[in-house]
Amino acid sequence: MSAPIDPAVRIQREDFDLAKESTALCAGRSDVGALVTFSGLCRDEAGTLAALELEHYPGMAEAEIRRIARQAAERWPLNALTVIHRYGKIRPGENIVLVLAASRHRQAAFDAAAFIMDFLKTRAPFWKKEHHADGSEGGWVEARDVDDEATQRWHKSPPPDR
Amino acid sequence: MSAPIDPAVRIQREDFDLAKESTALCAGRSDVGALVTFSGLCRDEAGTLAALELEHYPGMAEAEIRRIARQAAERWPLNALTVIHRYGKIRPGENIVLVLAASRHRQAAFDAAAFIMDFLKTRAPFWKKEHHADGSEGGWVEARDVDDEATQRWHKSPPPDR
Amino acid sequence: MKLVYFAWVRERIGHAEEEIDLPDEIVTVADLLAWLAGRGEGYEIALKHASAIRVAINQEHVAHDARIEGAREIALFPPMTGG
Amino acid sequence: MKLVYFAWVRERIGHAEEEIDLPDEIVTVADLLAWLAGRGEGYEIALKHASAIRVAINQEHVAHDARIEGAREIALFPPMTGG
Repeated sequence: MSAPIDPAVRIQREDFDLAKESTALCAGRSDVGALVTFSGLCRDEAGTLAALELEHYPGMAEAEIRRIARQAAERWPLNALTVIHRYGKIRPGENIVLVLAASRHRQAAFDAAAFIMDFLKTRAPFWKKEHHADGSEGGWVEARDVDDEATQRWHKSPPPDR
Repeated sequence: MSAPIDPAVRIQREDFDLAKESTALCAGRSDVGALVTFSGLCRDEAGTLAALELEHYPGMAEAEIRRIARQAAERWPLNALTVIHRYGKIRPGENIVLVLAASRHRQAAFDAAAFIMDFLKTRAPFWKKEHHADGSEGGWVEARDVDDEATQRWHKSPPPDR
Repeated sequence: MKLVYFAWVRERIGHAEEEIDLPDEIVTVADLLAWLAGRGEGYEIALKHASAIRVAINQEHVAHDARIEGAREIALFPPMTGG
Repeated sequence: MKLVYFAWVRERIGHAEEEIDLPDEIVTVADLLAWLAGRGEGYEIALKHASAIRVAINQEHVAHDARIEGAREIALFPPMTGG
């Protein structure tokens, strides 16, 4: 197996574009057999949510996501890997996070993207505050136990490299 | 849980556009929290491959992929689901197949997309013939045991609905 | 009854489809494969390893022990390699 | 030493960061949390459920039994909710 690739990680206020990122990821190469993308979007919660305010820890946010992405690149044979996470005010329907994982084989691409999202949810220093549609300030979104459990599965048994 | 959504399935010779499909999938809705896309591309096999010729069984190809997609829509709570599969001559770097799965939650979107790809590989009536870069005709691509094994995992234990 | 062939099954048999009247004793898919293999060299080569042949009746996958009664279209093809 | 706070820890403490000289007996993260909780009502409320507080030293996650010796920047924050 060749050396792990160097993931691209960006923390930014502005929106990103799935098409542009996937085109950039695959540009000029034809060894990619599988590209998995994950977009996390802001839901409107049945119309009750006006916006999410995403606070982050500058510096550590990028460092931690880079650590997670590098672990994925060491664990699965990837051709390319990009992770982008936004901060600031994000409205329903807008993008929050994007992961692109390219590999020769589909299972590596699926697993790497899912692994990154599981660890990003529980380890990347971002916090969401809700702004309600009725103008009232919502509270801070609480962490979900199910997200902690999701990270646990990657410790149990490494999936076979298919 | 609401009724399963009706998947969009297309079998076509022409290329497709990830950006256009994902925009169409999420247009006018803000209940999607997670969008997973899978693109299967033609690899150049270290420069030895000139093209793949994809033969398909017209009628059954669409019917079978629709059956697989409907199973996914019944098994996971999806907001939207699109599957597109090309046939004809496809060159390295070009798209072969696209799956888009949108859900409120990421695990449902990941699982539905992976499920569809696993079953599509082993049940959708498509066959690949290789054309070599040196002008010689390659053989028919052989089915891989690992793909059969991949479909088995979905029979064992249904993943928890997260 | 219409028979359709794909990929190397089609290439070895030499044509993509045909209309065939089956003898009454052909009841299952396995019967059909054995009978077809006796129709000539192309068929024999195509269907030599019968267990490798996948079969669809009326555009749905079936096992080799499936009955072919009521079939309008039977397709024979190798294991699939799409995706 | 620089302390930084995020999300509701920041809101309850009332500011985002501060420079603090720690007494010598503060050895671990747990010591620091207990000591900070005694610095006033905002700190007390913010750090009441100490086990819920996540901590990073020099921008890396650490457990509460980690030693803080050598820390340039210690961050306190709630469980993360990004992604």
